[in-house]
Amino acid sequence: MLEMLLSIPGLLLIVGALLVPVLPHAPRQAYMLALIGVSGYLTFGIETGVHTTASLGGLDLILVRAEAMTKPFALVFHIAAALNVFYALHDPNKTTSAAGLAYAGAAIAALFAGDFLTLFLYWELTAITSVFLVLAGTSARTMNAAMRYLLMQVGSGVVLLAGAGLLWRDGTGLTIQAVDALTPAGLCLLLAFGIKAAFPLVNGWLQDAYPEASVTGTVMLSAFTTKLAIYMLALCFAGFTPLIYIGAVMAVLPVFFAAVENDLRRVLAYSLNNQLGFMVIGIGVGTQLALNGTVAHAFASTIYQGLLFMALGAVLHRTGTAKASQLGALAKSMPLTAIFCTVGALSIISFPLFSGFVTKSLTLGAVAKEGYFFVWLAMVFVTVGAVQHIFVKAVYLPFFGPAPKRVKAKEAPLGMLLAMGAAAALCLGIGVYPEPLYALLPYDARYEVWKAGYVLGELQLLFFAGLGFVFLSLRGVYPTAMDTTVLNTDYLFRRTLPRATMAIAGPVLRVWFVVLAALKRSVLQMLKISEQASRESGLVSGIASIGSAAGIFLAMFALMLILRQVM
Amino acid sequence: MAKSKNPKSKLTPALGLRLLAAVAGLLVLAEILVHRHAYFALEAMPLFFAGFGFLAFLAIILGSRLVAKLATRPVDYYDTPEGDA
Amino acid sequence: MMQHLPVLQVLLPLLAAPFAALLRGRDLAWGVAFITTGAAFLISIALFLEQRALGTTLVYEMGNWAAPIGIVYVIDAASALVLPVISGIGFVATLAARQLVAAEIDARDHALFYAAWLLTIAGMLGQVTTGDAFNIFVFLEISSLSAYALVAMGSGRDRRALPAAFNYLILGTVGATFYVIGLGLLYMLTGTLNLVDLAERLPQVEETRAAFTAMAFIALGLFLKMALFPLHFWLVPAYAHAPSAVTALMASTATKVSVYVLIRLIFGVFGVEFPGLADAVGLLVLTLGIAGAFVGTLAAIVETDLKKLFAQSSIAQLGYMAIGIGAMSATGLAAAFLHLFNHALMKGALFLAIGMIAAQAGRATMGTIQGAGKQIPITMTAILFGGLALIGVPLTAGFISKLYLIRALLEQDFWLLAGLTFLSSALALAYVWKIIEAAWLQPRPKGAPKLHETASQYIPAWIMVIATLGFGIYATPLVQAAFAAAHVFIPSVAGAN
Amino acid sequence: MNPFIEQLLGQWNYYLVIVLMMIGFYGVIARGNMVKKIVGLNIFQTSVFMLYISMGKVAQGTAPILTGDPTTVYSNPLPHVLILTAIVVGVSTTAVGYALIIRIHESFGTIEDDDIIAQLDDEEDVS
Repeated sequence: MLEMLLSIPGLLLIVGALLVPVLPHAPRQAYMLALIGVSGYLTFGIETGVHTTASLGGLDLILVRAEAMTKPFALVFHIAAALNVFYALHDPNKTTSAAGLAYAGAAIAALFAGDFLTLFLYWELTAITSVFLVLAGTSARTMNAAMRYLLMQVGSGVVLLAGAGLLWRDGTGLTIQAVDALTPAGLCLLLAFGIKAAFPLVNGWLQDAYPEASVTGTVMLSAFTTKLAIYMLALCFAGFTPLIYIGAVMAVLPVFFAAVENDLRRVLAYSLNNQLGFMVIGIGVGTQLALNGTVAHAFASTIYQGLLFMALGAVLHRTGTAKASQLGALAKSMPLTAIFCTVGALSIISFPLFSGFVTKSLTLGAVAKEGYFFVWLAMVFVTVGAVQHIFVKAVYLPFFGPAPKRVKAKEAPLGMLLAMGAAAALCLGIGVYPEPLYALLPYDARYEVWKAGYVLGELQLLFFAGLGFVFLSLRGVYPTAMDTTVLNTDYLFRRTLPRATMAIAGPVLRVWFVVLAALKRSVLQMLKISEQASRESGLVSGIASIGSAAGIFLAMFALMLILRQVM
Repeated sequence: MAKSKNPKSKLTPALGLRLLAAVAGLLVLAEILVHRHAYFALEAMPLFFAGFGFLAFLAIILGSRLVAKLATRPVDYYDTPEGDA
Repeated sequence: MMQHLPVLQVLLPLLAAPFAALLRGRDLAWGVAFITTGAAFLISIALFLEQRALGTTLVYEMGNWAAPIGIVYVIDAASALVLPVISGIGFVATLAARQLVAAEIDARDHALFYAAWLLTIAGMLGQVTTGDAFNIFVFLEISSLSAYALVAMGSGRDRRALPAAFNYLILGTVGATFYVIGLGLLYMLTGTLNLVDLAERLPQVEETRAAFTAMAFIALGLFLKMALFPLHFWLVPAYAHAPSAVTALMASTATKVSVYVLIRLIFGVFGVEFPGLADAVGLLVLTLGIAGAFVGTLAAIVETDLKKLFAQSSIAQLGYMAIGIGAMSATGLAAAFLHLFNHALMKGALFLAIGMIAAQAGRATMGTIQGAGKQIPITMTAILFGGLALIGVPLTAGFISKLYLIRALLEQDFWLLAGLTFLSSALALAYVWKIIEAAWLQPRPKGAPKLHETASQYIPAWIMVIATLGFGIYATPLVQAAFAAAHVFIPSVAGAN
Repeated sequence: MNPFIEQLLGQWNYYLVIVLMMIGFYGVIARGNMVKKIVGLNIFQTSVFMLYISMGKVAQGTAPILTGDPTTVYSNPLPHVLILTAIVVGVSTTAVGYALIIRIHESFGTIEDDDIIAQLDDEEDVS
């Protein structure tokens, strides 16, 4: 049993998580860190190829298989899990830490799954464990948001199962490999991964559920589900060109929504959405460079996106609100958080010397090399968008901008600072010296980032975008944040769908009730008749029926004789 | 690139603006000295990135205005019991 | 002494009856009845074991007269299976009768009651053991006449017992007389009345119309005695208004004996290949059987008086036995024997339990048992198990017989019939649920008298319940015995059971 | 003689049996009075006795009662014996029937089917 526990990556965390609620606070943190450490060491040692298989009712399952791109994902998942533990040091809530650990374990195990059935198991496990993180939220809307989140996640699992079933039926076997997207099975899988990768029209749950989770919950959520989906898309649909345009739409649209959204954690959720867009574009292009770009970007994004969520989580933790309209001048009371948040922002807008620069450029370069001009232009446009909704809106204004009213705040607790510090260091480290990350990438394709012309172009782009902001605010035209609900694609599931079903169901229900009433009347009628028949004088069990009984007797006799003649 | 508006700090608004202008000038000058390998014709245009950065920012704010008008609802929109799914 | 068992089986109760009639003292007559039925039960078990051990047919010649001339008592696999049922139920019913009779019949008539009681049991045992056709008629009349008297004894408490008994008498006699007419025709054709002899001589004359008419007369007479669907009108009032002990005894045995006699004659004497039997009679029996199943169950759903309710359900269950016979196959016959056996157990349990309630409360209706689940839980649970067995819930004997019945039908490709059988037994759920709901889910009405239960009251019912569950869980010996009985009439094709 | 008459003469006893049987049956079915039903039943049973006895008749055979003279020809004794038993059964059935009728008359005051049914219905309506 122990041998199996250690051989399957992630299982150690899942099973270990069961013990978490039992331990008191301090030893629990140490225990979790130890588990993550051991699991990291074990997973890092796994070479590519199939390791353990099992058979279940005639189906041969590949429990552990490492692909070229599994290692970076596994590594970043472990880093994220560790950062989450530090970040939640102050949080006494046992269920979130246990659920978070199990969630990380499930995601890691899913990375190593070799066939769709095992993947389905862990896929659902991530859904179920992550729901607890959303449920830990404190706002009134948490319960409904959690249920909608669960519906979408489990829905994606079911579609995945359908796809696996179709694959099995076609006889192509269940092992995870490149899938032709235009077959029914392929479409199912694309939709399943698409839901969790926040494709357009099905991304509503990301912006709906993440901001409703608890302070630590959102940080944990932001790391695993979406990146796991990107990993699966990269494995199965690399080079599927329509993905490029899906990615482009995923990248561009959230920029406008993020600009209007007031809750900064929801702004970050939109930003997460457009980062995923970048990765999907990379998968769509499908060249080795593009895939390298996607993996590197996923790696870096998990960290700097996590850092931003941590910083704003700290702000929410200290000030009780994450609304842009209520935040300002926090740098004085939360200096360190401000600095770390700025590092995160610089990374996300791919400012030179920061992690975003060295990773996003790979994808950008791949797209440019393949000659997709409009997609390239969109990606540059989105970078400017990031400047606006992250650098200006989520960092500059709340920390350095004017405070609408006196916001009382203290510096973030030590655990949070440690986590943010480590993440910031990583962002800076990767930005300055990306070689170790490049070594981890699946292919050898490289993109020379440190060319003077390219750096200059990047600096000009970012600086003049900043000037745009200065220009608008000097003219007093820059829009101030208003506290409104920004409609997103989850509107489809929360309003359009219910209204449509009621429109159809209404008349059907009315007809049904009419039929039911008629049915009941006829049954009562029949009962009354048979009630009458079963009285003493009635035929069924009455005494009077002797004359007729004898008559029937004779009739039966005649019948038998006739039957003899007829048959 | 923090443009600090903190009164206590030495940077007064006027000084700040002059600093920004100086950096902008530097970047424009660098454009001439440095050759940039461009994949697309438009990209090869001098100061393309600077102009695009500025205009893109304005376009985003304009776009956000449109979204604000069309796709925003009062804060408690989803809390009203119209059968919140 | 061992070889005299077949005749002792019948003689004992027959002689004990007049003896019981003379004993006027308290419970003396009951004592005689108890001992006699106990002895009869032991004898029947001994016979069963002996027959199973030997594997052949035990023949006992009365007065050492050889077969065609003398009357012989025949114990073969079939009668060996049915005898313990009749005597077993008789014994347990007698055990319960002490309480029931004391409550429902005044002391003066006790002796006579037990005399008639023993006579009806003797008559039934006689019908099963005898190997002579006319002798069957004599025992048939013995048991029927005493049954009419027993039913009429219910008039002490419910005057409707009298017209019910009268109608039962009229129809019973008509049925028996039809049987005699059929016998007469057979005797004219073959010159013999011994069942085995008849079976040998019949093939030469089976093409004649007289033979078929004889078969029609006999079959019809027995249909009526067995209360097959359109001819069942006498059964419900008779069982409903008879004393509770009588209902318990009759419901589990009387009609079953007629089913056995029908099988013995139709399959034993006429044989499956008899011209016109399979298609004319077989078809008729099947249709009447399934019709009876539905009519009985639907009527039971509507019924409020518990005795009437389960009498109606008896008609339905008899329908299933008829279907087993109508299937005209070894499995069908085995299913009929199984259901004959299991139904006796189920109905015994039900009517003994209901008898206890009726004895206390006068009439056992849905009203009397409303909310009784808490007052008399043990008795009500016995009724519950009986009901579940009626539906054919797995782990009860009912399930086993339904299973083989449906299997028999499927073998003959009667798909529709199998479906209908399943549906009608599912329908039975309605009236069982009706009782459960009334007993457990509804509160006890305010003024309702308090029901109480003592061990001596519910033990007989629980003996039957335990038997029902026992044979439901470990049914293999019973199934083998049933198939052995079936193969007496339809020899098993090699391999197929 | 045409075959029909010949057959009729040859088996007149069986026709008689059938006629008696139908008369008896009619009595049971059509008449509401219980006594008439019992009488009908008796007629019906007598027709059966006729059937058995007539089938056992041996030409010039006398009743199967030993006369001591070995040369006498007897009819077939078996049907006679059977019918002896059947007569006993018939008589006892009639006895029980009449006993019931007396008790019914005591408790219902009538022996007409319809009246009894009417009383029972009223009683049922009351309860």
